[in-house]
Amino acid sequence: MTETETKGVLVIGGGIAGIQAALDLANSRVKVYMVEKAPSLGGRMAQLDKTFPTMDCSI
Amino acid sequence: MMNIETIAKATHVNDCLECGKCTANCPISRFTDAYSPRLNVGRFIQGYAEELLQDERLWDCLTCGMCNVRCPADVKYTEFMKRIRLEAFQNGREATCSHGGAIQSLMRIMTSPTMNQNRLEWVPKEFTYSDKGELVYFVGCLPYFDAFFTDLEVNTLDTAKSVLKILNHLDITPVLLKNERCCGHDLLWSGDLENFKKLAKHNITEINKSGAKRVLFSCAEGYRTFKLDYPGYVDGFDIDVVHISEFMAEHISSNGLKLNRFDRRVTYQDPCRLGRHMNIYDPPREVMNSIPGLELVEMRKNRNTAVCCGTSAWMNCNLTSKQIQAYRLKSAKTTGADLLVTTCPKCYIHFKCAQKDENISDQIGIDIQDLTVLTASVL
Amino acid sequence: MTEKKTTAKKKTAKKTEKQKFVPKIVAFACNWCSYAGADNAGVNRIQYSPHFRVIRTMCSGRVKPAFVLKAFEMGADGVLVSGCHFGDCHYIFGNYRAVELFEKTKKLVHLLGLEDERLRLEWVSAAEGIRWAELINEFVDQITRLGPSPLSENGKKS
Amino acid sequence: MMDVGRHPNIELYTYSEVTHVEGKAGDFRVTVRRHPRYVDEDLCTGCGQCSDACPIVVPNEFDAGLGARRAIYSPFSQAVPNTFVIDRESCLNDDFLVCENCRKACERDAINYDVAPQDVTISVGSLIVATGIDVFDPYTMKTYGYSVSQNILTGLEFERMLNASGPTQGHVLRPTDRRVPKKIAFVQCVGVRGENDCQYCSLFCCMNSVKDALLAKDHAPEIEEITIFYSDIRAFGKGYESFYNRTKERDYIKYFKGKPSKIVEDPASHDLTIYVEDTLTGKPMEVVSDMVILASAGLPSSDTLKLADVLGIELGQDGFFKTEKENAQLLRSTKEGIFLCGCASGPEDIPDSVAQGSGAAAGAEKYVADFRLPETEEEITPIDVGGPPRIGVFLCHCGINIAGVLDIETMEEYVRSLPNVVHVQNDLFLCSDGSQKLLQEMIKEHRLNRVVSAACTPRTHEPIFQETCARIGLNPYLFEMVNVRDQCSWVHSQEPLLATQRAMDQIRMAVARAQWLEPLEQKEISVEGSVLVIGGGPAGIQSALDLDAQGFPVTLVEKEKELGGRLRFLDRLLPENVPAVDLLQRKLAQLKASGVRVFTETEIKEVGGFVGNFEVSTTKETLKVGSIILASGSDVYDPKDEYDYEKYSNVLTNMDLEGIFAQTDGGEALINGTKPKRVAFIQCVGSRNEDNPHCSRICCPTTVKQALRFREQGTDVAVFYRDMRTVGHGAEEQYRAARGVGVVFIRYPDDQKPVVTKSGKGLRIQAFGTMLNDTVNMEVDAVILAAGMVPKEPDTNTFKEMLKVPRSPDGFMMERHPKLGPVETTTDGIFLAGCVQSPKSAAESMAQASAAAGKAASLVCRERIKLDPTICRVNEALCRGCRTCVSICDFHAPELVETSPGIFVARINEALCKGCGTCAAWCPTEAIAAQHFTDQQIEAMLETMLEEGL
Repeated sequence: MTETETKGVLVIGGGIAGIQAALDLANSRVKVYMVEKAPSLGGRMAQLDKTFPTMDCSI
Repeated sequence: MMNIETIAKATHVNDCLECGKCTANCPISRFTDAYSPRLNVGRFIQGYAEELLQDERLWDCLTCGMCNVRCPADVKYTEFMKRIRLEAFQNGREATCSHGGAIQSLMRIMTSPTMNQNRLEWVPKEFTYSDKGELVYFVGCLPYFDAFFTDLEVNTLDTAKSVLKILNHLDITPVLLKNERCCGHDLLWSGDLENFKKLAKHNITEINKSGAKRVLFSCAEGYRTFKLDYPGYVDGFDIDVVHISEFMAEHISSNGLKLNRFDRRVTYQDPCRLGRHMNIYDPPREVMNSIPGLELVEMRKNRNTAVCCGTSAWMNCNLTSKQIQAYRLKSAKTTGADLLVTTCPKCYIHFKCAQKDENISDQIGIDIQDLTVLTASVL
Repeated sequence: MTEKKTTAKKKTAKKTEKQKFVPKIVAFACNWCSYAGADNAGVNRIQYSPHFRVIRTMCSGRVKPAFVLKAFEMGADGVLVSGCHFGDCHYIFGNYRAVELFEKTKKLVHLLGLEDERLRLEWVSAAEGIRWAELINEFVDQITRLGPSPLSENGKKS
Repeated sequence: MMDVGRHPNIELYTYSEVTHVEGKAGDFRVTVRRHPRYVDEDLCTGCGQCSDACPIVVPNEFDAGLGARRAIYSPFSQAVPNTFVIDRESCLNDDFLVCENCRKACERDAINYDVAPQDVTISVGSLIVATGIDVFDPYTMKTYGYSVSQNILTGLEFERMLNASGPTQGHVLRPTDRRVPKKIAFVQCVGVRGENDCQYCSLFCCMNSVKDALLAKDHAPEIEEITIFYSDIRAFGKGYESFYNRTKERDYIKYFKGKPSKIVEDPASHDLTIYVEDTLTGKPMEVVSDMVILASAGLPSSDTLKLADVLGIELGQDGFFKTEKENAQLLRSTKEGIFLCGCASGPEDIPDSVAQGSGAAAGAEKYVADFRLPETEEEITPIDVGGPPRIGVFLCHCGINIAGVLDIETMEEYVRSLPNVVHVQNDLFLCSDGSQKLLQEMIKEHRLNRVVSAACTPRTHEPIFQETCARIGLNPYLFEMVNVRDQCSWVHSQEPLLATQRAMDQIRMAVARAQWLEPLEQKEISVEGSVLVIGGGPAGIQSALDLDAQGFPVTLVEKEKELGGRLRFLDRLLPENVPAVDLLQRKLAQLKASGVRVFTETEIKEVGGFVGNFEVSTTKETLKVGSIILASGSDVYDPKDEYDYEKYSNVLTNMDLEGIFAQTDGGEALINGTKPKRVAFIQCVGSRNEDNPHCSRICCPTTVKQALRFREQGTDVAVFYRDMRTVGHGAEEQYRAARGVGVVFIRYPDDQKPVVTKSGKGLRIQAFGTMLNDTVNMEVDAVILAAGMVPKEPDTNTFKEMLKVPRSPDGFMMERHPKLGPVETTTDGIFLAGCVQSPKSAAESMAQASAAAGKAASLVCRERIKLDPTICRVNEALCRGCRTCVSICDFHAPELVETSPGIFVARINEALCKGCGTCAAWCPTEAIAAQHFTDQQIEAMLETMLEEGL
């Protein structure tokens, strides 16, 4: 299959919501393009220390 | 290299008539067709001894001694197994250890000369004991089993507490050894002679330090090990060894120990080590028969034909073991008894474990109690 | 670095080690939290004691009494079991199972007369590199203070 | 996060932005501008030597400015990609100055200063906007003194401070004196819920402060007092209320209702004085604190406006992206083919963001369903690994990361002496393409049947090495990895000799383990391509429609005669007051036009099977499906005799009132035949109490909506409440509107419920109001009880047993993970949608239903799924059928099977087993082997470690 025949989904933003969307699509065999303005994925959640109520680490 | 001749001489294997009575009565052979005592003897005497050492089934044998009883040629198969295993162990062979080998680790750890156990914390305040005296009560593995088999709810320390209660009731203050070790029974029967000897020496030293002349056992295996194997393998052991059932029977017949009513129908499991190994069949029965109201009913196979509890020395426990246990529990249940009494903590643990199978609980569900616990409850 | 230099260096290392007691510590770390936490300590270059060795398991619930007893039998001076915080387990309740097993092991270790401090169960999350480092330092200190296990040179399988 | 970086189907453009979009749904062409990192992604190993060489130090954005970074940096330790980046704004290298320290420091020549931005055009069928949220900068708020005092932090800054890898290594320190504060104050609602501020509520700040209060004390036990100044504590989500309750039990945490008017710093001591009214006495008071944390509001992401322009979609009044209102679709933007998730359309908490991500994916998938990537697999002849172990050990230098500390030469020499090691080699960067090829050659040349690498962490690199092995036919499970970087050279760099010793020991242990490694085969199971949806309410219908749109066969089963669930009894839906009946009609029409098979009056009798292969017998027919979505809903709490609900016909619930409103057809609502002059609402009926500690989330917004409706017809309204939790898009604005049109809100204390008595034809309500600090008496014509939601019984229990999905402490179905897996369950292939998981509004239910649909789709779109072979297996000859494994496994993987009459042994279902190995630890007879982590493998490590000494 050549590049032009494939159509993917563009996900704008690599925070927790975008990551979830991208992974679900990719796992459904969909081509995903993810655009993130920062140098790394992670978004806000990566900055959190722990999340309640389970106190899981966020990364 | 193993000395085939010495083993043969000591165990009479060359006298084998190849009749197969051993296999016909072997509880293992009954439930799995891959095991035959006759064949093992045959392999040994016909030049395949080395192959026998490599055989995993070697560790299946319960050394229950049923074959010894039946053998017309007086082949001592149990002793034969013990000696073969010593050889196999020397060659780096080992059984599949139950519980991941945790119990074997405990036993080997206890060979340490520098250890200082916390093994007497279970003793209830109201009971008295001493570190010097005439009589040692050898508690054995009970504290460890109690901690290890929590999910089986066996509470093996109840046995130890009961013994102490009985002794105190008789105005006896026994010696409890603070640093008593495992008796070594299981290591010996799984071939680890070196560590067995270490344990034996530690125990002998500890007992000698107490000044006691008599050691009392509430378990069948320790009793056998001290009575037969310590003198056989270790020098300098000269102490009277007695089993609690003998002890209680003696007090009932000669000292007039009276027990209270107990209105239940019970049946009794002869542990291999107490019965076939040591010929103690009557004392436990005497104790039970002296309890007013208690009705003792025998299983079809009893005394020297009693079926083993299915596992020995915490090794090669498997489906076959379970089948043997289920078989024996069914026998107990068919007597119409509602309580199965035994005099060995391992029989107790093994049966309790088998009873975890809910699918057949209607066939094997029966209360189980140690003789000492029963007795202490009717003092 | 030349051949000679390295051997020379190694010898000095051994010499200094002989002078003081160096504990033998086994640390079981679960793959998802504690092992990841140890990685996190690395990424942040947190320095801590090297006197322990790690064994990775998928879950702290995998660490059965036999492993811990084996370690003590073989002469370990301390054993650390570490997993995820409650609610954080990759397998939902694996760490609760670990506690149940650990309680059993702890009782046995106590009966054997080993100091209770030689066996520890701790929770370290994937983000807690500092905690991992502090835990190891603290445990190594604790065991060093206790000295060699009373069983360390004995009881080994022949 | 790492999964995204590694996923073969995801192309990642970080440090990039979307600059142009053209086309329409199904056929968009998007231009992405890639800003140069100046560091080659393929060459950079993330070793950080460049950063160490950089002379420039600037504040680190990731640590909210509390920490520092260099001009060449990686934003945080787990960054994906872990390629470094040069911030050219701060970098010295420009036309005039030349520093080039980093370029010189980089051993791999990955740095190039002359790279221009690059535009890439991609062709997509749909877009998902997940631009997240920015944090309000309180710098401009003079009253709170954030610009004056260093000891005032925002919530996010404090969050970084608490983080062990943050700027203070997790120590709570007062910035001015670096001492642990004794008193900390949290101030809620900073920048929101005010006329001059944003009108919405940021939702997540309350719980964030509650959590941080708890964490702060854990980090610094010296803290004596933490005060939280709040307006309403909005603990609305699943499990939040009980978490909040737990913090109330801590005596050092004080909750104080009131919003400070100003915060002033003492110039000498740097202590902070908070001016606030003591609402108990009505007197102004001053509270002194060492540190203040401002729970700063969430704002639309800074590029929202620009992006809206580029994408051609609308923004709402609040400045966030506007959602599709007509069908209450929270995940759709105003343009077809462009989806919204997370905080893009308004503040959301984490579980909702995660669910929305999945939901948006499900929606977006419709447009690309015909373009799924093929499932390709090459045929590789496996290498024969029989015979004695032949182990190859590969030592990585990782530049100077490992080799700079560890003595590789000594290690190599030592490793050669280990048993069964036939080849040892070291390499500068073992993970580089060239080295991986070399590794393959060495496997062939030396006929290696086990490979051990001593390098970085297996958590990131084991899959890479395993793949390298697998590519030439060496079973990947014969590879073993030793972590001598992250857990050795990096952490023992001060003691290189001891570090080398430790590395050698760990390698020896790995080699010992390697001898026992066994080749494992990945099993495949086929997957049924269809899905069963249980429950025909809004959630169930939405899931079914989403799946149908993607072309999957769906069966929808509803117990009742009619579809629609609670939607049938509702009046208008939040947030946009869409009539429920209209929405339901549209949904039913869509359902009719779709290929979804609908069975009403049908119940589920039995569920068997496992992921990909469920067999479900219903009262109508037996189905084989690949996945099941449970959307069986919840019940409304029945107040029974509470507030004499059953006795008086003018005591109603919110739901009863919905029914009345729905029937008015736009006219006036009558209660008992007359238009009420005045009504009172009582909140938290059957919620937030001892029997049911959770918050039902939807009652506050519903009450506000209904209060507004009453005001339209001139009825006076009073609302007796504890905390107004107007959660959801637009709800806070409605709350303000309600106050604006004269709805009286009376707050009653948690432990003093209002009392309702009969008074003539009407009712008298007596309550203690905290506003006046006195008892309030009110005569009303009707009382409306805000009855919360409870799990539907007995259905929830039936499904718990049938699907083997556990229930949470609140009685609702338990999700896989409260934050990261809100729609998954502990059973693979079974997903949750709507109120069966926890209370939700119809719109929120539908959003979550889309998420469940997305999850189900990614399962059933595959013909076969591979099962991880690192699971547990039973040796049946050793099994005693004791049931221990069955009783401890939370995934229901082991079950007892009767192999011959009366003989039961355990068997582990490979599709259910997750490989934790707990059952292997519990099995009394060693009948269970945890593959790849067997007893022999672990014991071999222990033995070799302790036998040879350290």
